[in-house]
Amino acid sequence: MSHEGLEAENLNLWRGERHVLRGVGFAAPRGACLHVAGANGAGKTSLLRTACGLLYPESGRVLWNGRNVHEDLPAFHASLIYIGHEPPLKADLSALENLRFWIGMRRRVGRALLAAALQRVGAAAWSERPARTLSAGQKRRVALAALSLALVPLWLLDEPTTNLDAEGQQLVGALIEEQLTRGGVVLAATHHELPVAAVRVRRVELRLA
Amino acid sequence: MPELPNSTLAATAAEPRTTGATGEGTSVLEAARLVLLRDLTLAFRRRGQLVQPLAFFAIVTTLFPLAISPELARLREVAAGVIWVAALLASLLALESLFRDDAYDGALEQYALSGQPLTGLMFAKTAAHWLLTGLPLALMAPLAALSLGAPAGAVPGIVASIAIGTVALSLIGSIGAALTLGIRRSGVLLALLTLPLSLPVLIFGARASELAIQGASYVAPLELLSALAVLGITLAPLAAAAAVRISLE
Amino acid sequence: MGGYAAFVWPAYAVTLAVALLNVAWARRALARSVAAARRRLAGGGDS
Amino acid sequence: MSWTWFHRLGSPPYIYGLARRLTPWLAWPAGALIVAALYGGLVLAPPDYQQGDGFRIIYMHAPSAWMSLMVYTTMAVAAAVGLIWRIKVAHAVAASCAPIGASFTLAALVTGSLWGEPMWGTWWEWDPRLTSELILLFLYLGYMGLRGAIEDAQRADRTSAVLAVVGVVNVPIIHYSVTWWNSLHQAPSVMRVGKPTLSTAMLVPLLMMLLGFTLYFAAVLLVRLRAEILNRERSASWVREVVGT
Repeated sequence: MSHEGLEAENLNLWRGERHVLRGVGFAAPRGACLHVAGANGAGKTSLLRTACGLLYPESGRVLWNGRNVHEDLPAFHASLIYIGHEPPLKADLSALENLRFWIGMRRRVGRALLAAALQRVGAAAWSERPARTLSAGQKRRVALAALSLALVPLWLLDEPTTNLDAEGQQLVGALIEEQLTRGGVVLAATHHELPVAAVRVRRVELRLA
Repeated sequence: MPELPNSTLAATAAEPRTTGATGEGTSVLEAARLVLLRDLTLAFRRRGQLVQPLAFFAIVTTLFPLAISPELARLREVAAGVIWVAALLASLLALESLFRDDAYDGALEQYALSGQPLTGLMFAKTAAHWLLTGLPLALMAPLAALSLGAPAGAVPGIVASIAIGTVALSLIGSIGAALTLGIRRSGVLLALLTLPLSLPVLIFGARASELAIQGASYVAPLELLSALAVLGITLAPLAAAAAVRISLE
Repeated sequence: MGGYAAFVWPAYAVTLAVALLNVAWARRALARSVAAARRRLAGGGDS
Repeated sequence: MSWTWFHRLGSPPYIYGLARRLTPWLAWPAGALIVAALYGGLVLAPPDYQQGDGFRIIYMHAPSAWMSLMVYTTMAVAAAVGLIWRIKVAHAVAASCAPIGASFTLAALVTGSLWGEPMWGTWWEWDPRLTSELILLFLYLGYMGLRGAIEDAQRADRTSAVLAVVGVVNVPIIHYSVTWWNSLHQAPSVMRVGKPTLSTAMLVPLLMMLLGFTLYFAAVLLVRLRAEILNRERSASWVREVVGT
């Protein structure tokens, strides 16, 4: 059981001349939320992108359920969802179309499920509008709908509460709590506090290089 | 909070691949179809950009009579070459935007992290590019050919050669477009990378069109062209996927 | 050179010049990299 | 089966030291071979019965053309190794190859043209080998252009490596298509001088020249490689020793 979840050992990452991650390690077992904290430019996004296998660390490794994630990236990616600074929405497609595509790449979802997810994040009224016309907070909410539909054990969230109002932030907290209760793992990088019960949160603090 | 027993975990969140076995997960083919449909939908929501390569092709083929001579007999000799160079450049013109929007709005990252083989998705994107540029070019080529003095009997050969040749061009181009991701003002570099690699396609394609205009059998070059397209289909998406992954690093 | 001098000697000159230039470029590249590494080590310290 | 040699080949300090020690052992024989081959080619070898002394251009053209292809292949193999096993030194090798290969491709084009003028009567003939050589030059230029356009060194390495591999797959196809194309358009009226059949006295200097240039390439590559390794190395410990501060 000790290896269930996401672990990282001694990650060192360089971006050009900058040594961004210096021996970073963490353990996020099932049911735990890892809060990646640190100032702007401390490497929070780099850590998240390394954790999901987009970036290759110079040394160190990332383990998912005890296996190096680079051994089988597609399988690892099938069990995670990553939401970066900007949710990947096509400006010319509506919120619904974007969501249908995003989730459709992973699993079949019916209209009812999509509608319910959009309803829950408060997007029912504007789900037919092109993403171009949505505010940053509304785009975030579409991403939250994707989170709730993806049914994957690992969530990697970059600044999940940015641009959201108080109610939206609470929604983030509720979604994370649900994911943890299901036995999922959440990595959230933010310099804000996470709206999640403190007992379930572990912290890793990144310092400026 | 009490932890849930393991069996519940497995049923809900733990193994999406096992749920896939029950028919819920998305197969590569379905994912590729989604990418293809999405690119086509997006293209049709911006019809203005859709006709640009075609207009470019029409203008370039119009320039040659003005630069050489209005005599159809003289134009007929160079018609195959003119059509092919124009098609090559028109296909190149549309390449720059193949991955640009996807890189900008995070879609490439989404593809790379979708758990689907990126190679398959790259193939779907290239297929969309061909449907939006190669196929319309092939359908428009007869007009250009006739205006350059080619006989009507040459039309099937020209259409076939452009249709097959642009498959290979789109595939080669997808590699170039993926390699130049993240480079500012990449247009000239993209041409420098793509055009030398496109040379065999140009040679076989122009030869097939030329034979068609002469009324001879164009089967041999068309077969070579098809061989290039098949080779491209097997190898180019791999290279493009590798380049896209690197661009995300 | 039997009337071919105008072609043979330039061919030799061009190729051997390219060969010598490559040696010079390589040595210059190495000298520059060494200098840059020295500067980095002196300026950057041990950090 | 031991993998230590493989790991050592990926170790920058080891390769740096090896390159430094090996360079003179390659450079001196290369120089000696080339000088001897020059003497053999310019003095000892008899003139060709058809081309007279003009054939002596072969002693410069053939090694240049050989270099252009060999360097590209080396570059692509190194690039593939770097790409697959993520070995930085391999990328350094690929980066070192490009300027050497491009300059010799240019030399092959110029010497080919100088050979063509007395033989064909034109400075440029769309001969399949010269045309392929020209395309190869474009491939080199594209490779160097791509490498230069990407700021991040690691991404430049890996992106250009993909291009090198794609290019090396294409080189035979391009050569075949150009030969095919040329065979269609060959005008029968142009008098073509056949390739000289080389006697032993002509062949030996040529082989010495090819070997000499190969060793020369290895020597220049190793010097450039040291520069590229230093550029890529960030950990100070061993660099401090070799640059002597």
